[in-house]
Amino acid sequence: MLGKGLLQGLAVTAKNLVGSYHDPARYVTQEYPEVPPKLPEAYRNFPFLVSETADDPMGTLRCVACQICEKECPPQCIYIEKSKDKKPDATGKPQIYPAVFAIDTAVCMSCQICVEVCPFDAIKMDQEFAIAATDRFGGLLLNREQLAKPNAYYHQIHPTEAAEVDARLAAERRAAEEKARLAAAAKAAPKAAAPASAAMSPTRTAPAPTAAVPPPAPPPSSP
Amino acid sequence: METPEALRDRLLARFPGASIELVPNGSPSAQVSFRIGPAALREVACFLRDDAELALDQCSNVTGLDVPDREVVETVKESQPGAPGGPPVVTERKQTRLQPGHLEVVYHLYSVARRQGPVILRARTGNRTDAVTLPSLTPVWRSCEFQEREVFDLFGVVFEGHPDLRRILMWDAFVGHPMRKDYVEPDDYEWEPTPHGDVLAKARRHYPSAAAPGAVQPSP
Amino acid sequence: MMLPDPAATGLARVRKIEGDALGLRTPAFAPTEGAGDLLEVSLGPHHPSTHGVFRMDVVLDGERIVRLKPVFGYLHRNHEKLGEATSYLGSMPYTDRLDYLNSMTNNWAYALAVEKLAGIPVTERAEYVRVVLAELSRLLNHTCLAGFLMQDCGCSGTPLMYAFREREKILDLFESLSGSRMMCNVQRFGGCRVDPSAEWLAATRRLVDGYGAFLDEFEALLSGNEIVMARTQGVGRLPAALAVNAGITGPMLRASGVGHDLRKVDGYGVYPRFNFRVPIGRDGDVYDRYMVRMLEMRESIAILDQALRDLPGGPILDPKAKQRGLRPKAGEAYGRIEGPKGEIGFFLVSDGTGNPTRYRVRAPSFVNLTVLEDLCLGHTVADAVIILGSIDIVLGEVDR
Amino acid sequence: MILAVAPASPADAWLERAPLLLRDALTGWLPDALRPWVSALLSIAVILGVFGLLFAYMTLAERKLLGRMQNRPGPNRTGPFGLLQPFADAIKALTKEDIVPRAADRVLHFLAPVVLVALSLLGLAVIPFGRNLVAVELEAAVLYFFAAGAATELSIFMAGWASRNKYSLLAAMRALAQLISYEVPLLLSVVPVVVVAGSLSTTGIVAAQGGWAAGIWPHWHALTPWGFSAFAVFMIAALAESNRSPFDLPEAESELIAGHLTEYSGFKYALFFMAEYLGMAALSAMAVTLFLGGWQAPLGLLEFVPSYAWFGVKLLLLLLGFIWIRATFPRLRIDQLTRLSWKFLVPLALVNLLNGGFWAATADWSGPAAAVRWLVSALLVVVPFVALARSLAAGYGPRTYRYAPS
Amino acid sequence: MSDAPTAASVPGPISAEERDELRRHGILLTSVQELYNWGRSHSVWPLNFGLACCAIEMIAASMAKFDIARFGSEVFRPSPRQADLIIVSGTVTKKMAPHVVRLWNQMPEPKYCIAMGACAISGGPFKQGYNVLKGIDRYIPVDIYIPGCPPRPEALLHGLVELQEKIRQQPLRGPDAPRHLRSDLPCDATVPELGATDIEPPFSPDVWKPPTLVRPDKA
Repeated sequence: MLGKGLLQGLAVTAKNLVGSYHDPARYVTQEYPEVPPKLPEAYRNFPFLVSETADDPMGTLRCVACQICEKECPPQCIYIEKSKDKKPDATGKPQIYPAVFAIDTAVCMSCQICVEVCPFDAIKMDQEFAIAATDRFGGLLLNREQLAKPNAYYHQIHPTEAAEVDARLAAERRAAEEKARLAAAAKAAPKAAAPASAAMSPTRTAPAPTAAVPPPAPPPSSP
Repeated sequence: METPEALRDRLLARFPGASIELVPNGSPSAQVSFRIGPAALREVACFLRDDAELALDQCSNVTGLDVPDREVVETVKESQPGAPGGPPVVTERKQTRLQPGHLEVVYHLYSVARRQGPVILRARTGNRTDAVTLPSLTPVWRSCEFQEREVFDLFGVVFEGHPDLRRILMWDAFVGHPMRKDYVEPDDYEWEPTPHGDVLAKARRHYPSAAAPGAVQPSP
Repeated sequence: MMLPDPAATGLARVRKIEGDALGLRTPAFAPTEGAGDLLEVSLGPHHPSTHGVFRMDVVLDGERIVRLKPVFGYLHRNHEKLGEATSYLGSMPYTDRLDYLNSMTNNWAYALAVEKLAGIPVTERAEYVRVVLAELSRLLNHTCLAGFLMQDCGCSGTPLMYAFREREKILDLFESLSGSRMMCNVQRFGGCRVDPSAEWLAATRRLVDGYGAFLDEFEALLSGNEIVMARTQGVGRLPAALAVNAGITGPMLRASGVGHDLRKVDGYGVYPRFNFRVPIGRDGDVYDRYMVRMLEMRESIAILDQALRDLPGGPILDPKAKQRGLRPKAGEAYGRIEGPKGEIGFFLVSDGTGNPTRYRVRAPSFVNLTVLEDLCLGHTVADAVIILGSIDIVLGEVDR
Repeated sequence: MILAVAPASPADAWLERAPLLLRDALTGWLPDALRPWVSALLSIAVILGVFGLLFAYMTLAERKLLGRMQNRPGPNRTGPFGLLQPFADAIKALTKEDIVPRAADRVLHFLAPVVLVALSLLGLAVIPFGRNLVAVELEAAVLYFFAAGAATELSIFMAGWASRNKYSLLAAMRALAQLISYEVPLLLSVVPVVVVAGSLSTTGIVAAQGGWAAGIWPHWHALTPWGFSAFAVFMIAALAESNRSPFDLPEAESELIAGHLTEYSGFKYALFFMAEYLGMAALSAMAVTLFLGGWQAPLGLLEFVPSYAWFGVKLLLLLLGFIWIRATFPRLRIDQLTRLSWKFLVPLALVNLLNGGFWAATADWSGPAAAVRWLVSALLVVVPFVALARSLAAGYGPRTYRYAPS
Repeated sequence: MSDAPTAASVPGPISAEERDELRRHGILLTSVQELYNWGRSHSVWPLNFGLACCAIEMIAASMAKFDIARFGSEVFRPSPRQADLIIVSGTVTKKMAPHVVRLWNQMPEPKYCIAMGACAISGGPFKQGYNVLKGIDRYIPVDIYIPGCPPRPEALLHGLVELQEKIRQQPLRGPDAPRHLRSDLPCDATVPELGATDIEPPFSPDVWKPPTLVRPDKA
């Protein structure tokens, strides 16, 4: 009968009108500025650079300026200049570091390929999205200082992934130390007097936190 | 469906004068294609569509390909009569030859009725400048209409018999065919914070004073 | 409340396109006898119902369309040229931005083409995950399409709101899996980048279980609505023969009564293992195109049910499969899948280097627009808007 | 409540007489010659104020209710609960740059919204908002109302024509078609009311609907078979006359950008917006007057509530109906719109004329004859409705779908 | 817009004393300013205008989950004449650029522009393309840039809140006055034309002032 479909439709909207007052499934609004969105752990927006500590971010960047991400970045929004000198990294090995590391967030397409290709776990995806700016060049081009965020922040936003990364890095470091110890032992073997290589190298106190115990969450560094 | 070789033989038998050759495909996909001379292209296409066994009633995809001119270095052996009675003197000489490029159009045909395919047709233009005309297959398959227009727009292949051959993606006043390999983009570079590669080269052209414009901060 | 057949309205067929082998092109209509001046109107590129920056140059006799020329290219962002300048892996995130509602299926089609080109096998688990993601994407696409179509019919946002309410649920799943709502960038050559967790699968199961109820409500709101039926039935009829010849694929082809679905025809991935049906329409009008999509969603739910049930364990990505610095042997491959909008294909030509020398996207909505003029002639502006809506275009894919 | 003890006649209640008392208090000190003038001005001011506010909050209510039907809250941050949203919009609209296209007809372009608002307001003069609350007492009030209302579509045509925009022009043509099509059923649906009530005056028609059958069933016209049919036709035509969804063809956003409004900005656009709501309110007020008993209470027991409150409640309910319909339905096409009018509403209204005549002629049937009277009247509604609906819906309907053989 | 207005065309900036004087005499000025800014900041009606991927997120922002209506901005007007805000949401191609600028010119003052997403800001991932405009700010003055590809709907809401804040902070007189109250600024943006290979002019010098290059080590 003419009108049945119309009445059915009216019933649906009426049901939703009434439901919006008592049924959460029919009132789905999240009032954004007051209620922050529940971002899933995997959420990614723009990359940031992982530094080991919050105190000295520039000194403890994991990035060694290998420029793989710069080359692989599909929209070419990363710019890196290698340093002329070397600085000791987390394991004490002297490494080149990025003298300039800039990401143009006005170009970045958040594809995460830089993260995938980075062999040093030095670049990860941030979750900060409320970064509207009134100035394109001043506000959206992020330099090394703005990009660096401590490992603890990484643990805060991607706990599972960060734990895996730390475990892997720790294992790699242990393996490297083991290898170095064996090499040293092999070298030291002829000199029988050498003491047990217990005091390996006092400089190599890995600052990386263990996987099991995430560090206390510091306030996220402001972008 | 019959093998490509069988199909080629059948086509050759049906169109004796036509140039039809099988183009091998080196990749694991093993999708071989047929290169058809432009003269017979339309007839072959009609045959493929109307043949009861093949019934290739749908042309799914039309693509242009640009094979640019290439400089080929080849070694030429020249023998000159040497000393009388002796062996001829053979001199080897390297010469570069310009191998003219061409444009190619690739058609992927499928049969909806018989659920088979693809049969891939290719047609080649004479060169990349003046002899760029190919017969249009739009009268055979309507699906070619926009795709051939696109090939015309971006590659510059002129399709004869196309009902409405105009630019489709670029604007009408546009000059040039952007998908060709030698297309030079308009130089609209102004300022780029993270230049490298080609962009860096452009940046250097624009800002000769800055020897290597790196990731710079705008001046306050 | 149906428009009479255009032939009966005094609009005579006047022109036959030369060289039209099958005579399938609908000829232009002449204006009615004694009609006044014709009105040329350019619908778009900024128009609420062109689904982006699409333009239709129409010539009107009163409100009746006498001629219609689609104008493309307002979103031509050089996808193919960029693809030829980018590595195989680097093009993956670009494919997200083709049909930006369905990054999942775009990813899959591209991955499939590269896998064909380089001969990379896909892990079993990844095949199932691909099916799950693609069918979720199909649900998302068809739901949004129905909402947009009803918006074009003149609804004040309600169906679109309901559609987007459900879309958000699917996007939450996508986001918690891939990290992004729309640009998922999930597929890799030989598998997927991410492995769904048990919680994710459980959440998906909950969504799938509840989706039928949403469809019921949505259909109660619209499918039986007399105004919807009057507006859409008999409008934009597409005969099957023309549809096949014009390269129409996807739900639009099926609405014309051709049961052609690449999931059945090509049987790519693990689709042959699932039990599902292919709904087909009879008239090929806007209502059929709408209803075929509604029915397809129910089949998608069935596929999701089975895929989630049978999802095997094992690696999601073959660690040996090369991603970065992939250099396939010289050759070419065309890979296609049944995207929500139709056959989405990638044609790749490799010359043995790290970039494809030709990177071509066969975009379903671009080819489906071929018949736009044929469908619209003799109808009114209001019909043209919903006909365009029922074709389901996304400009990112049309213009690339 | 003070009025819990009902006075002898509800008309004497203090609250009921409050508006009149207020008027007398304000004008009592004036010389007799001035008094009617000032009180007329007062009524104009009150109507402008009340309906201005009603317009402001109708827009807000529409946005909020639409929001609720769409699972969201709607405007809620401008002032408490978003209550100041209409005023923010008003400030914005009034201070916005006014653009007149170079090609436009400047005079008509300016006149169209002004005329539209003025005409929408004119109709309100003859609506009895309560007992003894009518700005102008006219013998032929109904005629006057529809004469003023008919001119609104003309100003839409003016707007569309003057803009020199193709979309506006199409909208203007649609507006004309709509005007001609829907004036007819609108007027035809009123005729039986006039016949039954025996009056062209709005107060007379309201008075005719007073009282209750068996003390509970009000004598409202909408509660009789012929009246219900006329009411339905009237409301559908009113939807079309006020260009509301699903008949918002002149302003069809998805087809004609904004139709006749495409070239209007700033306060002129706001005037159109206002006119749409005022027109809607005027037509609803007329519907309340003609079919829903005007200011009459639905039950004798409820007579202690002042009459203007009842009028307000009924008016608001009808307006809510407009919003509800807008939230649900898609838009018709122009040929379907005219067909709905000529092939469905007009025949229905014509049959209803007969029905109304029958009802008027059988006013004195009582007892079992009354049941026959109701039955005949109901049949005179149902039979044509079924027949016309069937012919209107011929050719479309739900379909069954097949699946491809695999 | 840091360049000072010329003294001839507009009254110069109000000095502190003058402002005090004005405050003393006319609370009206500040209250009118506040009322005006309050009104227009709470009634920002966007143009119903989408370009690409970001447009879907813009639509999503107006849908139930995010509900831009809460800010009074759900009234997406299809006609530029009634819109206050253009959200450039997506890639602006060269073919489209003239239309976008014309839409901007068709909007009545006061009007605002949000560049939503990487493409609108700079061309984004597609900026190396031959048909892609490298940022809409070459022709239109942009008020708020929202980076992201695409930005989440919340990011758009954040941008809208920032815009409202910016509007509220605008003094009605002086060098920081909004564009529409300053007679020294051009009232129409330059509409580019489609040329043989590129759009001309490639940018509008009134609006687009690229930064000068300063090497970090020499700065």
